[in-house]
Amino acid sequence: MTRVASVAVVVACAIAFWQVLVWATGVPPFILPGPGRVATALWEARALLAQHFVVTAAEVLAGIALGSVLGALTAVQLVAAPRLGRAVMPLLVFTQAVPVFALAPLLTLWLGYGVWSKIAMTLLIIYFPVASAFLDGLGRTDPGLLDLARTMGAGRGRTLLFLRLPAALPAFASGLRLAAVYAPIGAVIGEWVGASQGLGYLMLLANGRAKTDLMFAALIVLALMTVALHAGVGALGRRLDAYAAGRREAV
Amino acid sequence: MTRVASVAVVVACAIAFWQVLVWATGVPPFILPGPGRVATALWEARALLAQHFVVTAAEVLAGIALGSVLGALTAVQLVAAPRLGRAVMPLLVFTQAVPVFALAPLLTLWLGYGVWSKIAMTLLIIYFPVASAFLDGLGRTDPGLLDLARTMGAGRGRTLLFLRLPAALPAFASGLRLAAVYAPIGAVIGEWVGASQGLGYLMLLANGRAKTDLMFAALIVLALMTVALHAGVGALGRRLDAYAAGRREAV
Amino acid sequence: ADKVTLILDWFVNPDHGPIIVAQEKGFFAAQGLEVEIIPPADPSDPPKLVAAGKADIAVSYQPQLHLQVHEGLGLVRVGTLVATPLNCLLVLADGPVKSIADLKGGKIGFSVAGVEEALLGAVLGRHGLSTADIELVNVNWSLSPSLMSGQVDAVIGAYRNFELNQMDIEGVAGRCFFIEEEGVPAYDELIYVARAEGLDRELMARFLAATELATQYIINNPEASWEIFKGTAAELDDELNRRAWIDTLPRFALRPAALDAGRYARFEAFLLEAGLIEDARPVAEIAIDVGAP
Amino acid sequence: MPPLRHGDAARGRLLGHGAEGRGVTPAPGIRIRGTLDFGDGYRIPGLDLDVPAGQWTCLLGPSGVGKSTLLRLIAGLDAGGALEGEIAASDGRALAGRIAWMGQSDLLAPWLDVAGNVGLGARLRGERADPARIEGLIAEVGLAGHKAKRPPALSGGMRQRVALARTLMEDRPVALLDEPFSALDARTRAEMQELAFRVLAGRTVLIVTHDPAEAARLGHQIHVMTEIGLSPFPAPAAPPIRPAGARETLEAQAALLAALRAPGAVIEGVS
Amino acid sequence: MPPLRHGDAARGRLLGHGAEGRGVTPAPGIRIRGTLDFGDGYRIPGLDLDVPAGQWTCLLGPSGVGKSTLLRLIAGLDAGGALEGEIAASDGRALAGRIAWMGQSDLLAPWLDVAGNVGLGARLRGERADPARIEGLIAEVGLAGHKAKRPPALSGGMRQRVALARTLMEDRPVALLDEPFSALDARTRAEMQELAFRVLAGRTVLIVTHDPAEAARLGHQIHVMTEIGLSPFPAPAAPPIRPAGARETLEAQAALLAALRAPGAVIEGVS
Ligand SMILES: Nc1ncnc2c1ncn2[C@@H]1O[C@H](COP(=O)(O)OP(=O)(O)OP(=O)(O)O)[C@@H](O)[C@H]1O
Ligand SMILES: Nc1ncnc2c1ncn2[C@@H]1O[C@H](COP(=O)(O)OP(=O)(O)OP(=O)(O)O)[C@@H](O)[C@H]1O
Ligand SMILES: [Mg+2]
Ligand SMILES: [Mg+2]
Repeated sequence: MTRVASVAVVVACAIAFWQVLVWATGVPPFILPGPGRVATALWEARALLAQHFVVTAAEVLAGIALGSVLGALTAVQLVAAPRLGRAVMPLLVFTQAVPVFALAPLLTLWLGYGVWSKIAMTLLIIYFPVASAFLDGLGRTDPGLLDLARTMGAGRGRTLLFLRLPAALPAFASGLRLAAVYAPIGAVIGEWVGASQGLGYLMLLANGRAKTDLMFAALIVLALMTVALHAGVGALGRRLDAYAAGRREAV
Repeated sequence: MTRVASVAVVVACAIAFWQVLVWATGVPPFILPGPGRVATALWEARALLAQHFVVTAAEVLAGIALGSVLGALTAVQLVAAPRLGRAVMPLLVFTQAVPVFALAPLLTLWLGYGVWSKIAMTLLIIYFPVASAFLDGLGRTDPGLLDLARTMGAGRGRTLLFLRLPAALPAFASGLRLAAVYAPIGAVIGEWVGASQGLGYLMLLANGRAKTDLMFAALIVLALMTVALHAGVGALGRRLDAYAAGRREAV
Repeated sequence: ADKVTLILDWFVNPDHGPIIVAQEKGFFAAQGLEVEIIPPADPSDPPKLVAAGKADIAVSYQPQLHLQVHEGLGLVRVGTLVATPLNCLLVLADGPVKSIADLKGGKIGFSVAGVEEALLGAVLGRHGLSTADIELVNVNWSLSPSLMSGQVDAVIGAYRNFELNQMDIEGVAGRCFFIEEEGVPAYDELIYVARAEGLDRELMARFLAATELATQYIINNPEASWEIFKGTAAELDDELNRRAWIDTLPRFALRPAALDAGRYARFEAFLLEAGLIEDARPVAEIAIDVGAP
Repeated sequence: MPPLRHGDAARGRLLGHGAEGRGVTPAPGIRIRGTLDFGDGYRIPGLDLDVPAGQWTCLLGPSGVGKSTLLRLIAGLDAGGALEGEIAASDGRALAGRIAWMGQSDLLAPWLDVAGNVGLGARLRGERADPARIEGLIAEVGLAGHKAKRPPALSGGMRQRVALARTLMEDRPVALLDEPFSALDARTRAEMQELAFRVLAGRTVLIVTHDPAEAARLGHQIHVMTEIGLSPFPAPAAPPIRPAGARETLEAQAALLAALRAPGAVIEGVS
Repeated sequence: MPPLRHGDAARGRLLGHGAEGRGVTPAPGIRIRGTLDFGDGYRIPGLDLDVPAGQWTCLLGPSGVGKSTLLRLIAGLDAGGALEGEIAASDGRALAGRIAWMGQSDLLAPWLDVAGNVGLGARLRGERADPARIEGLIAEVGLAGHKAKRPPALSGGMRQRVALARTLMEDRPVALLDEPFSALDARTRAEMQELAFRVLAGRTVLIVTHDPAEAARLGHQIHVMTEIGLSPFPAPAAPPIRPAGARETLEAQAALLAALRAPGAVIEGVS
């Protein structure tokens, strides 16, 4: 209740700040439209926005699911084979530094202009934060527990599965929280690479037609989706945190 | 020594894989040039690449410095005022969801076409991972230590400074590692917004003119910079980890 | 000297020949102008920045200008850089698309969003098709690669002076359907736009005079002007730019300041008919002749 | 050079911080009344404990009965159980801010060295800790040669002594000590008992221990806590701190041990 | 319903896992020779310890002297010091894989409940733990009513008992116990001693303790470790486990205590 209230206050402040910014700096509406104009666009284009939203949301969800699974698997793999891991890590970082537009032709060549190139882009973008955060967590297990596992004659794999992994769940949750924020951006970029629907496509189109208010309306829908995702993943993360700390009876 | 050797092996494998990929899929050179072509371009354009590299590197370093400081301050601020924090967090997520190209005109309007808009873009991109990871870490202090601090009559601020903060250094390091990977991408995107120098400018130019080999050469320079940054930040991170765990005498 | 900030539509390329030459040969300086040239990455930004007063002149496109004026950007065309359309509907020379009618059910890629739908609608309409018969795909960063690799059947928004050469260099021949031959009213591909409010006509006139001189110099000295152009930055000296330079030469407006009012009126009418604008504005709100008394 | 080890540390030095020496407010007594409810059906009703001002009260009892929980509640911390009733100081003022709490685990900050951990309280309150006093206490707990070590490089007993020194640094009228000497060998334990008794002279101390000898040596009062409540156990007549080998102490210790081993004997007085 | 608490747990039941009952290889003795070097100038030269096969050997000594370090080294773990010398099993085979180690802290996995922690070893080895045996051991350590609790909801002594049960689950010929009963009250401690002695019958046990009574009760051998080496202390003649109140035990306890309090007396035999 107070939480909802304080969020409401902050949102109201943000909107007020936006309005004041527009007034005070005199920034023209074709660069930054005021909240009123954007609200109007939101309302008038609601059907259009809804239609493109559904497409992007589907891409985002699929991308998050695949990306976090792949990221987690990568982290686990790197920890399971640490020498390989240390050698492969630079390569992984290397691939992360490749900007989208260099990949764009390759992605479309192999995956076409359908939904798969967007999912791939989302996946590519969230894969690294998830893998990196999880990897960090897997490396920070209580050394006492690892000592114990050693004396118990535990294999590397089982130690990973039964000790490192549960202990790293909060770090995994950290990675997921980042993933939730970046996944929508990934999908939008995927749509810029080539698309005929989705919020990213709509934004680009609106931008090209100088319909900045429609672009911002699409952007707000996108941002709200991100906030919702982040909140959802945050709730999951709190459960994982509680589980790893032994504060709950079940996940 | 073995570390260097294993990295060398992995790099060699990656290059071989790249070559095989090019041969096997018959992907045309204007989409993915083979390693040989790119190596040639790297060598022939070395002066050009070096010149643009310096520009981008400077932007990246400035962006990292500012972004991580701001990110850390934000996390600390959010923890220092947790009710405000919970309310502001969605807003922060919201801003992260705004794609660059919506901001680009605003950035150039306010910061011009100079180096500042690139630094701002880098900062914007790394700010959130740093803040988010650090925030997660600040929230995971040993509850026993916090209990102790309470009985000692510690103020919220000092508990934050002397207990939460040092305990969260490993999480901060996690954030920094991500920042190191994203900062170069941030600078490149900043250059796409409008620039006449830098690796991002060079890439886009090369891409637009179908000089795919030059584009990939620039990309490799960028990726190497990222790997070096990541390694440097990784070393710093290991010191922070050791410090927080009490494994070293000094940072 | 008066300072002038000029934003190009994109990175420096042969389309900007007169501007670069005017700068390098000192024609701007001779007009008492100190011109700062800024290349952006996103062609939709420059008009906005000029309208916002962040720059004085932008290189933009006539079709976009119409839309922008209707969206309230407060811009006018003050001069012309390239006086013919460069845009073409590009297909593979030895591909399955022999005529525009073959595009039925195919995919057409575009890059800069805006008027492509209208242009395509006109072109397709002449061949008994409509935009409902094709799928429009935004291929943003890879116009010719997406065509060469067979991802799309055609692309619109390709420049006849570039993409054709580019594909030729890659060993894949392309074929252009010139859109002004297919029912689209002829227009100025590249124009100079400035803020309508408080327009300094005299300054614009001096600017255009300098580019006019530069254009004539280019026509008169194609080789020497190429040397000047490629000398401004190492990354400009390549095969593609050399070829494009030759192909672009005849398309530069020889009289940059001259306004063909009918051309703007016709295009306005064309957009109105295509449903992209809701009313027709008088030409004076879109384009002016800065030298007119 | 070999660091100072157990035995060669400068121990004898009397620190100038007896109860009267510093501006500590007079120690209050603590009164606890009510039902301790652990929320899972386990309740200790009719809890009734008076911790007299300025004295040592020892609390013994089976593992898991709720001793630590009680201490945490008095310290104002969240605990495994809740007290339906009252915890009050005899002078009517709030207890908060007047308690030094030493938990059952050492709770050392791994990144701080021994000196840093001992001085933590002052630092957390923004006060300037007297470095001489920190040094003195570290020497008194026998860690003079280990001042710059961090917790992971200390043995279990050394860590416990750091936690003890940290607690003694807190100049508070009330001290709650939860098994403060459990990880120490007999000799060090005796020395630490003496140190604590000296430093905490005049303070109200509630100490949990499993060692009947400790209770017999230190307690003005001794209470045994069981699942059904608290029962007092008679402390030796001599005032603490009592000589470890004294006959009366040994007898009390033996009786207490017997009572603890056969719970029925203790609980008689309660139910 | 009120959970089972201390005292009402089903304790008496004898678990069918004496030394002979299961297929454990005969327990080897352990021989330790060499210099313990702590790297900061502190060294214990001439360390010489024989842990006889199938017997209980008790190790006492001042806090920080190196007892836990020695146990960790025998267990094959990284430790604060290194042994320049040898640690060998009397049967000539490697020790690795034949040791059950109970560390000084409880090392419970917070996300596993009591049963999960007790069965951790089998799980980590990919074996199927006998649930009846887990249940039985949990009941024997008095935690039958707390089986589903996670470590943060347990008291310190309960956590230690979980760690003990986990160690006893490991059917290993050698057990290294580092202060395994330090957090327990007298009665529970006696019961746990009896339980451990029963379950570990026939195994080679090296136990670190600070409690002379414990050493006097459990040890076939007693050794006191100091900064200059190890010295044996005579154990009572009666075989362990000895009655806690027996005269001989009490006398040995008192002598040991005296020796520990006045180190000179013990060290005589060494230097
Ligand atoms: N991880 C470590 N790194 C460096 N030094 C260590 C480490 N662990 C212990 N030490 C040092 O080794 C010495 C012996 O420690 P150890 O834990 O073996 O003592 P202990 O005899 O078990 O003492 P206690 O009875 O207090 O548990 C101590 O001086 C300690 O400072
Ligand atoms: N955080 C917690 N959440 C839930 N229950 C808890 C928590 N902490 C303790 N308990 C329960 O409260 C009871 C009392 O625990 P407490 O720690 O007070 O025991 P204790 O008397 O100090 O025992 P010990 O001598 O073993 O330290 C136990 O049954 C325990 O399971
Ligand atoms: Mg307790
Ligand atoms: Mg120890």
